[in-house]
Amino acid sequence: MRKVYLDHSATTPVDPEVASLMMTYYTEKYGNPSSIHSFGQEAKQALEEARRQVADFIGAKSEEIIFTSGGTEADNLAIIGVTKAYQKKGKHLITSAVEHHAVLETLEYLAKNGFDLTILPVDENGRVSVEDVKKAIRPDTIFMSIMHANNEVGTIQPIAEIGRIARERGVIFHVDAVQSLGKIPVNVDAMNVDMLTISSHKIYGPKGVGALYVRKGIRLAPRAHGGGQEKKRRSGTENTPGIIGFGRACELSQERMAEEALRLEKLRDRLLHGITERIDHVKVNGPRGSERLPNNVNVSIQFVEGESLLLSLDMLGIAASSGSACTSGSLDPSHVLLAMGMPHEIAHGSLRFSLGRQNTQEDVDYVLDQLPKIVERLRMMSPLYDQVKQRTLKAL
Amino acid sequence: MRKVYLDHSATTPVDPEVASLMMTYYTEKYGNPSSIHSFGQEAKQALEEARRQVADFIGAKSEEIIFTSGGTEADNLAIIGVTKAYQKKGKHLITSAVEHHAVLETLEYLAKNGFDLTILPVDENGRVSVEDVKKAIRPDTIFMSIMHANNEVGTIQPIAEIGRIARERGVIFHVDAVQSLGKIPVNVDAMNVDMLTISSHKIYGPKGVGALYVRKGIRLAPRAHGGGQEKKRRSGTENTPGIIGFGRACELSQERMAEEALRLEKLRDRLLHGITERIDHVKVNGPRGSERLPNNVNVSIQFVEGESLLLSLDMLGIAASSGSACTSGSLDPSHVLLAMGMPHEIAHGSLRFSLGRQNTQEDVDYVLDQLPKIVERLRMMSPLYDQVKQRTLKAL
Amino acid sequence: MYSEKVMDHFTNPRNVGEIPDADGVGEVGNAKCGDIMRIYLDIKGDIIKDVKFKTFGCGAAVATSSMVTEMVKGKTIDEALEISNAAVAEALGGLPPNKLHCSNLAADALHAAIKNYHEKMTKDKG
Amino acid sequence: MYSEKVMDHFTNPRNVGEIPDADGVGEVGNAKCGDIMRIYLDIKGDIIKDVKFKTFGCGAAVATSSMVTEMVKGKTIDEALEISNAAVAEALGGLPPNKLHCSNLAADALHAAIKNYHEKMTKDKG
Ligand SMILES: Cc1ncc(COP(=O)(O)O)c(C=O)c1O
Ligand SMILES: Cc1ncc(COP(=O)(O)O)c(C=O)c1O
Repeated sequence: MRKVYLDHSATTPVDPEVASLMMTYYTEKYGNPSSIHSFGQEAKQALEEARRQVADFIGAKSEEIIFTSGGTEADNLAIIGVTKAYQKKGKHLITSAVEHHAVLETLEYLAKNGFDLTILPVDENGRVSVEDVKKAIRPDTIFMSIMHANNEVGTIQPIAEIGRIARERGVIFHVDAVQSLGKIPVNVDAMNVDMLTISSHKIYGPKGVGALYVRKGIRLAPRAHGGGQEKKRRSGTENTPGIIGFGRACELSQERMAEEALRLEKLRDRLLHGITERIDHVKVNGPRGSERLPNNVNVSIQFVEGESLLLSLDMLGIAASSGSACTSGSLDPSHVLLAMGMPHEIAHGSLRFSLGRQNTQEDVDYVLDQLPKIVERLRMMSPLYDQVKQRTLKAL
Repeated sequence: MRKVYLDHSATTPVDPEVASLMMTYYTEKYGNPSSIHSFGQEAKQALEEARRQVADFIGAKSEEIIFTSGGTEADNLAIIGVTKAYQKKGKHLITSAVEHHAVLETLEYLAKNGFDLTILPVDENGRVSVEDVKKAIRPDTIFMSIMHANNEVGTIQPIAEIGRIARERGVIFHVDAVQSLGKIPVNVDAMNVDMLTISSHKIYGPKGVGALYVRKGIRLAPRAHGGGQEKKRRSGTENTPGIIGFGRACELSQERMAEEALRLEKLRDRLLHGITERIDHVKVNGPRGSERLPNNVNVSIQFVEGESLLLSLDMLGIAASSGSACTSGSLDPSHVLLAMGMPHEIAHGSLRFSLGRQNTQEDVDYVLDQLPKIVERLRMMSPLYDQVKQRTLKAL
Repeated sequence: MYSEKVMDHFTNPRNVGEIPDADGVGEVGNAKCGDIMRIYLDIKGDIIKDVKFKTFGCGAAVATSSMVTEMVKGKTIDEALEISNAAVAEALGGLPPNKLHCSNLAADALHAAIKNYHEKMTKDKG
Repeated sequence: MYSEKVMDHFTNPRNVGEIPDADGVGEVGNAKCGDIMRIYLDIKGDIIKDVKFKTFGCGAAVATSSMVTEMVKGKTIDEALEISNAAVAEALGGLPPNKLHCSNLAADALHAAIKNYHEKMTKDKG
């Protein structure tokens, strides 16, 4: 069966070159970087080289990079580490309604423990308003976290502007750039960012590795206590092979990004237009054009449910994802789609295709060939579609 | 040059079979286990198989295993997660003076934040006394953490007995079994343990992976907030290839342990006796025989300093480790050796050799051949050795 | 995630469709929750002669709908009333834990259809 | 960790040993801290004719001891007094940050030896 992986925002395959580099560090150069013998020093050197590669990719200095076990840990460390270090200065925190759970849940945990949290709304395209940011900042605001690009609908936020305001008002600004890294330029200086989260497995590096950028001068209370690795900011034996893989993945992404983004943008638009042309009662979620990640397609297909779509696609070898509540086992569909003002019943039928390096135009055309048939079959089964045909239910 | 790696307690190479299994999950079966398509489900299945393998190895149930990024994170999660969940019951915690920093520093962090910590002493062999444990438990004691085997001197603690007392007195009992796993039997029921930390990179699995066993019924406050992975107890995209590698490494360890332990014990004793026979003014640290890990050799060589020994050994291809302060850049040598009552000046000259799968008798004999020459050279340079010869300094 | 049996019923659902002028129609769930199941019954005497369904929902919702129609065809009304959501899930070889609540309502839809049949009967008589 | 130059001085330390009846002997550090450096001077007129050392300590301690003896041989006492610990570290191509404090005391040992020489001189004269 043809296999078309269109879930690169969930995770990516490891680049073969990256994987074979990692193998060397698993089986031959396996020293612990804290050891002073040659095995250890060889690993230590490679680790520091990887730190430089990661730092380079985001325009940071090596010593501003803390390696973690992934984006989730980096988000948690940024939020909890900084609020603990600065809690005497104030208790007010700001974020947006469309953040990843790693940010939202961590902030909500703090909100239950003595902090005061403002969650900014977004417009129908998922964008935060710079005006809202200005209004939300109070004298006791110490920290703000706004993501660079959204993982579900691909909306790119006006980070540089928000960062400028944060800096003017003395608010520490954290950005989750897990989804934007490798797709659009990420530069901590140009973006006026104090802290930045990135994750390796979204850019063809290994799972279980991420990094937090912390601008020099920002204090951070460590969360992992122990051997004092990562300059005492994150204890635990370093995942050297993983980190080295992440470093090389950054380098490869940096080389390929400009060209690849153009290629993906074309595929994205072909898929988006193809779907809206071939299927009726479809809504495109998120902005069009350059305000959207080049690899993200997100649509709501009315009168069918997301998980059913996913399962049907999967049987044809197509891997996608959905903002359906059924996927997660909760009752509410995607908090992102709801924050964008989409009614529950339509949000349930949303589909995300996220393109990546291996995808070709044939892949896109295969989806455009199969998806309409699937939707037709599911709609025939759907009691809601009847009603549309009988015009008792409003359609898009 | 001959390469003799004798630092397996710091980290091990990944078993080639484990590494090649991981490769498959990096480059082919790379799905995110939270995804419902086949890529995701295939990863999910392998993840759950690994959980079973890990659980089996320590006599636990699959659902009692939480995967983490390593031993340090597991220790931190155990200590902070459980004390947070049970803090209303009491504030008193117990540990020993020879714990790994991941345990000691975490508990000391709590001691600075409202908890009350008792640190139990050890005897000259590094053993905790069961009587001391009994005496230390108070009505408000909620948690105790005692390691199974020490990473520096290989001392095995009387865990089952301590666990029995903890259970009788209603104290939650955590054990760091990072160094014992794969070397001596580890069984959570036989050991009367409530929580247990293990780490993959010490048993020929990948770095950056560990697990915390939490007995059913024990409450744990999560530390990583986000996507709700690991049954909401540890959020973050799972490091599937790493976890799968850990699972297989557990299985391989389980198969080989009994035989390998006997083999290593012989090498250990050959090395220990060889050193004490060939070099004077040497002290063996830690117990002999079955109360010591089968792969650990630890000696203090008087009148020479540990790092100099390590560097000299390294130039001959021999990788070892030391409890010297100079290695860590602090002024105090190993807290373990000091807790065992060793004077600073002798602790500085300590050396640890930790044996592993690749080591042979030839390796041991090579060390026995080279080490005396190194010691002689360094002693010739040492102002302390003069004094011994002139009998103005006391020697062992 | 799903058993083979669930996937079979999802891929080839039995008895999809409507019964015009059905003797009983039952619907449960709502679009807001992401699951709607509607069941149509054709009843002769005490016997369920024919049954059809339409479902908007996830894999489990479709499969349980299909399964309940298979289980009930040819049965008496009393027998049909004894079919529980749990029994449907069991007939499918089990469902993932997070699907046991919101997506496992097919028996409820069946019972609603039977109730509707009784109400119609009473009205007709009354 | 260490530069090549450090490793060279550690592996082949220059001027190891003692000078019997030295004109000046200086010792710094103690075994408790893990570093002891002892320097012996042979002084003719104002000139350091010969110098030897004995050191107990880490790689940096040995290498800085060796380096300082090289730097000082043939120099006048005044020139020797100008050699600082930092200059020794620099001559070695730098040291790891955590070695700059406790293990970089060779110049201090040298200065202690010169002080000891001066003391002896004063005593002889007095
Ligand atoms: C925007 C965003 N932030 C954070 C994360 C979490 O990163 P990780 O999967 O490395 O834990 C993800 C991915 O799941 C993400 O898309
Ligand atoms: C006894 C003990 N506990 C905990 C750890 C920490 O585990 P990890 O290296 O996986 O962070 C180690 C190893 O360094 C150890 O030896």
